[in-house]
Amino acid sequence: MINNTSSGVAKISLTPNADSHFSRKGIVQITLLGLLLLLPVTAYFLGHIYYVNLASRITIIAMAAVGLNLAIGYGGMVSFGHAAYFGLGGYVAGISAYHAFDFTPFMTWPFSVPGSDNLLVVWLAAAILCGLLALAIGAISLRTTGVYFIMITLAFAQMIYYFANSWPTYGGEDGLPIYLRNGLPFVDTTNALSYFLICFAGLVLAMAITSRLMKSRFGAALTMARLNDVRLATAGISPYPIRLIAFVISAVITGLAGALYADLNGFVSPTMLSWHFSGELMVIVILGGVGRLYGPLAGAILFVMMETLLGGITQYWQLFLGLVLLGVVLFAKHGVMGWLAGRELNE
Amino acid sequence: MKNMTRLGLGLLLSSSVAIAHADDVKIGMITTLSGGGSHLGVDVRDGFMLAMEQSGQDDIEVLIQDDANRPDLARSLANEFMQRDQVDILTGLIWSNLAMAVVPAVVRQGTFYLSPNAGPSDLAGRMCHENYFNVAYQNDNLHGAMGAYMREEGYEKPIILAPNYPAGTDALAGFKHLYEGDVVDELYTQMGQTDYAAEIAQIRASDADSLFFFLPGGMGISFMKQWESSGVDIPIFGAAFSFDEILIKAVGSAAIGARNTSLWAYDLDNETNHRFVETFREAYGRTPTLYAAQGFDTANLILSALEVAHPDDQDAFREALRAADFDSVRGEFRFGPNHHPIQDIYVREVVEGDDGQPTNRLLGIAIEDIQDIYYEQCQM
Amino acid sequence: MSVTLLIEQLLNGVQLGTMLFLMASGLTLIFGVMGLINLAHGSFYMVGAYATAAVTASTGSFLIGLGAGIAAAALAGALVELIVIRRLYHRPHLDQVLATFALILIFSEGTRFIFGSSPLRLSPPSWLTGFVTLPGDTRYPIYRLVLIGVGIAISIGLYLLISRTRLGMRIRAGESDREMIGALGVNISKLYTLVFALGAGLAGLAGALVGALQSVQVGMGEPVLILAFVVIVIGGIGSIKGALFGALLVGIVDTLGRVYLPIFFRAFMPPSEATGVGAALAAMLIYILMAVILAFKPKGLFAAHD
Amino acid sequence: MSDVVLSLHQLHKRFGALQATNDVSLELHQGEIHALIGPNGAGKSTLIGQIAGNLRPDEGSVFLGGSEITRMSIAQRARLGLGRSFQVSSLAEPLSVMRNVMMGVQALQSHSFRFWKPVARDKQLLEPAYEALERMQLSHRAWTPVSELSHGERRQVEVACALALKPRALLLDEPMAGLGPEGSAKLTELLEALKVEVPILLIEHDMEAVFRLADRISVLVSGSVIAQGDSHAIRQDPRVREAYLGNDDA
Repeated sequence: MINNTSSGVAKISLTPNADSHFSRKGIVQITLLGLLLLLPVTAYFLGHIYYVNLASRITIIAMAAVGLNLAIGYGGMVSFGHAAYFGLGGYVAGISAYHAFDFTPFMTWPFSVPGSDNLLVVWLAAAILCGLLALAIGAISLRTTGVYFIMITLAFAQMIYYFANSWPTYGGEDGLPIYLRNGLPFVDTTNALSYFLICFAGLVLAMAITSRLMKSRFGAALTMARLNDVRLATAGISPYPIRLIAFVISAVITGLAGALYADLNGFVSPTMLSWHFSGELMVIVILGGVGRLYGPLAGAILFVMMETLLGGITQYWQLFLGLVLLGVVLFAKHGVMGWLAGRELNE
Repeated sequence: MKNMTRLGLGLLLSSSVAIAHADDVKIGMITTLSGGGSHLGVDVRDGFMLAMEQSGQDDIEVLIQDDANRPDLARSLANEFMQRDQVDILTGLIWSNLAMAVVPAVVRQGTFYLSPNAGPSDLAGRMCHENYFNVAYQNDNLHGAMGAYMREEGYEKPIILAPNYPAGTDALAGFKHLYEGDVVDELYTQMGQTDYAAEIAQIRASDADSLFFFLPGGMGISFMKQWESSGVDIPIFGAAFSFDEILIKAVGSAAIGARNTSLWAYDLDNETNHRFVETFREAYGRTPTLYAAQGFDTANLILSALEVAHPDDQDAFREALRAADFDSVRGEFRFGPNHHPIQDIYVREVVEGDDGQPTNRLLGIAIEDIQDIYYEQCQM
Repeated sequence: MSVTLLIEQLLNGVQLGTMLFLMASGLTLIFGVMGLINLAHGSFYMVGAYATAAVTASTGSFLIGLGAGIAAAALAGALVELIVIRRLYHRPHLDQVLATFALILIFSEGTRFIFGSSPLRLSPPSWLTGFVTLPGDTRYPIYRLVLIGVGIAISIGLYLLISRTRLGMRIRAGESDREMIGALGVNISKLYTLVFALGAGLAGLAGALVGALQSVQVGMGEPVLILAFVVIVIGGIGSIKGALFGALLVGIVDTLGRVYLPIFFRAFMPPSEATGVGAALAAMLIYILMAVILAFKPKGLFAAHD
Repeated sequence: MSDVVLSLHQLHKRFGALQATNDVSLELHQGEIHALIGPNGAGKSTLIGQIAGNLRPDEGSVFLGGSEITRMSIAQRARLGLGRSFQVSSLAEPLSVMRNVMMGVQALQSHSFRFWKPVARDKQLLEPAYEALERMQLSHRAWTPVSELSHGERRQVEVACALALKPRALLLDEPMAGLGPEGSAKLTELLEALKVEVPILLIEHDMEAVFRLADRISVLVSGSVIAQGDSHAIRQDPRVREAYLGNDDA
């Protein structure tokens, strides 16, 4: 690794051994992603639209969990309120489509903002709004640590949940239907396969960004903030802004997933904001393996499949979900990816 | 039908209940079988399956799935039914918000949807559709009927109460529309609220002579129990949603004396209804609720139309549904131009039954031939 | 608004507060002594209510039912501690949240499996129905007064238990130094089981008492659980005094907010809009309160330790 | 007196009734090792807290290289050039030595909000970190996880982390604690070589090391500095003998 020749550091190999792509972990990861892409495409050409939409659902939930994993797994910030961003992203898509459908402006003062049914506009708006919300919530919440952080993020999410629930303009408790899926130029988003591919691209992008981010200086600082924030401060870097930025990025990813989810279902409701959903996202992250790049994907596949298959077999499927979950937490500490691909390396 | 009895006991739900071998007609039922308010879905399902069983048809397959009262899940189940199982007809949704999430997409894709419970105003008005039929009621019907009844009975200063969500505000608006007078006050509670001490105190502090409330499910139970020992002494009125046979048994004596509007009562005097109540009690060991009656009627409407045409022949099948040529447990039944019922609404009073448990007793008709006010906005 | 209405609403707030305290004290004890976040605490509330309803229905006596409810909840607590919870003490909070989230699913669906989906019937005994007339001609339900009384009695009892008894001494020792208490030769696993059962029993008591007032149904514990978390976070996790103060604060703020916010907005808005805005804001009020308190005191008002 | 790098002026800190720091003034000069000693409970930790930034003094001020840092955060002080090691090792265990040391370099270049370029190939980070490790004779362990290091090596990494900041002053909190005679001797040697470049404020229990290394010694008892001087003067000082050496078998 280090071939020290005299005093010249320039010639030294300064990097540790890289992971081989053909390790067990690499094979598992490529298989997961490959199956997620190939199965729906095959299903589509065999005429099984349902399975394409199911794959879109898995992909979107996985993307939301990728966002949460950045906060929990990489940043050590156990957020129990990520449903807030998922729901906000969903509501941006829903409200925008509602106004576009009705030809009414979203607001008239201080300047007029029309609704839009263009996905690019919707995504941009969702990203900005989720980022701002996370900035505000994070700025207050990150002053606390441990259990307090868990609870205050939960409280903020509940606040938004109750707001959406009792604010009548956009359907309140009943939710808001999107009658026509928002569109993109040159792409037929109402086609199940096109929409799946959009979601898939979103997921891959979110994972690529997370991976790249965690290898950068920012990622190094975030890792140190999670492992030992006193060390980080002693090294001259304040943990607070590092965490806050990571929290915001995490929320934006989850929020974009929420926008995709709303358009997939053609519907948004406060359920997307509920603490149950925050809990389920955490479940997915843990099921897959905390702080692993492919963990959220593995967790989402497992979770949605359990929901779909068990839900078809028994009315009490949540009982079995609970038992499986308990088993994973108690006995399989490293999640599905830990079991499939071995323990994560340190670097 | 061993399969069905087991279902009725609620022990196990299998995803597919094959009534028979053939798959000539497939019906998908998405209903709420777990989570809050699941007894509504259970009764719709049981009433529906009872009618299916009695028909003796062996070329109809009914697939049942639980939506757990979650709109997103309901939506994906609907997709599953339409895309994977290729069902001809969908039915079963209990809640308006789930209906709003699912129905517009379903009917637009050419599948028939028959509502056995919810009737949101948009689906009766601007978003009505030729493939959508409501076999239950439009949401305003029961509240409006109670408004009319209370005006008739001479109550001059009602105070009205509902949860702060669209169906709640609609309910109060529906009430006021047919009450046609001023109300003392309108109180809004939170959705899922369990403690009503604050609202009861406000009612006490007002000089109202009567209370009308719309609190479906568990909310109604909590409210009535707390009302009983509050010492407030004015009569209470509501819609059947807070007074079904299962709920009032959970409320107990607190419900006695309350009057409620319903489109059906188990002691309604007609031949079909006698047979329905009797066979339902036999099959499931309990008195049916209005949801079971609606499920039963929905199934019989489908069966009557299937005798005329197969759903693949969309126009003929739609005409057959529109004719509503079946024996309804509520007596007369016909559709308005927007495929919503025009029907009589009855008033019931909660009394102590022979077994000491509270039960509903039919008082009379609150309003005849009620029709929703949204049909004018409907363009099919 | 009249003074009698205000007095009655204050009583309602206190009553809500005392019931929240029963939930919150158990939660905060469990956190203080074992360092565990227990999301499944609401399930014990539900277990207490269901057992009370079932036993009351079969024996006809509310008091026997109540005793059975507390016992069932405490037993459920002890069992859960022995089977699951004790594996979680040294785990990160994340694992605790997840495992207890799983327990909620198991308890809720298990209860539905046994008792069905319909709400169960449970009413206060006949000798506790009716109302009393308070000075100022306020009528107030006897049962709610009894709830306030029980709440006060339990608070005093807990205070005595923790400050005067051997068990209390060990609990205090456990709160300040977990290693130390083991070194002192106290049978720590027994203590933990006992504290957990105590907390569960208190939650069961709250569930049974409130269940008679509201409805006994699956999922009834979850809204209360979230409120109880708000309470202990405001009060400072691990502090019984904080739980008491937080519970009363949340109870009163929530009750008064629901009544007076819509009235307040009517002063400058049309009535239908005002009720909507008022109700929306009232629903968010305690969460806003919590956020504000934590923004200034990140460890709550009576922080014991993290 | 030449080149004061770090100075404390009349620091006071109370915790309730306890006067933990009582009118403490100290100076650390270029090129020296200044040792701070005192019996347990003398208030050393409280004093270090006020220098490093964990605590704020009630009164008094702290200066680093002429600028006042009394109310600055830990990170701000570090960026101004205050390197620090901890009494109990505080490295990120699962990470490699390199990743620990690189953190300081990163802070120095004030580019933590770089989101794209992988650090594993960032020469601007790797080279200075490697240099700091070489100074502590640890470059051969660069990619070893900290959890696999010996106790003594961890101490060296701690100092290397501080050095990566290119500090103006080093604050070392009991670096010898828990080291065997061999490790202790090695670290003593390394520190002696280091002081020429970076002055060191050394808090230490190991008296042998203190008397060998320190150019000046301050003795803290009950929150006050009771004596200051070179090792010879301190050895002779009767107050120190009574308050400290007399009651302590060190």
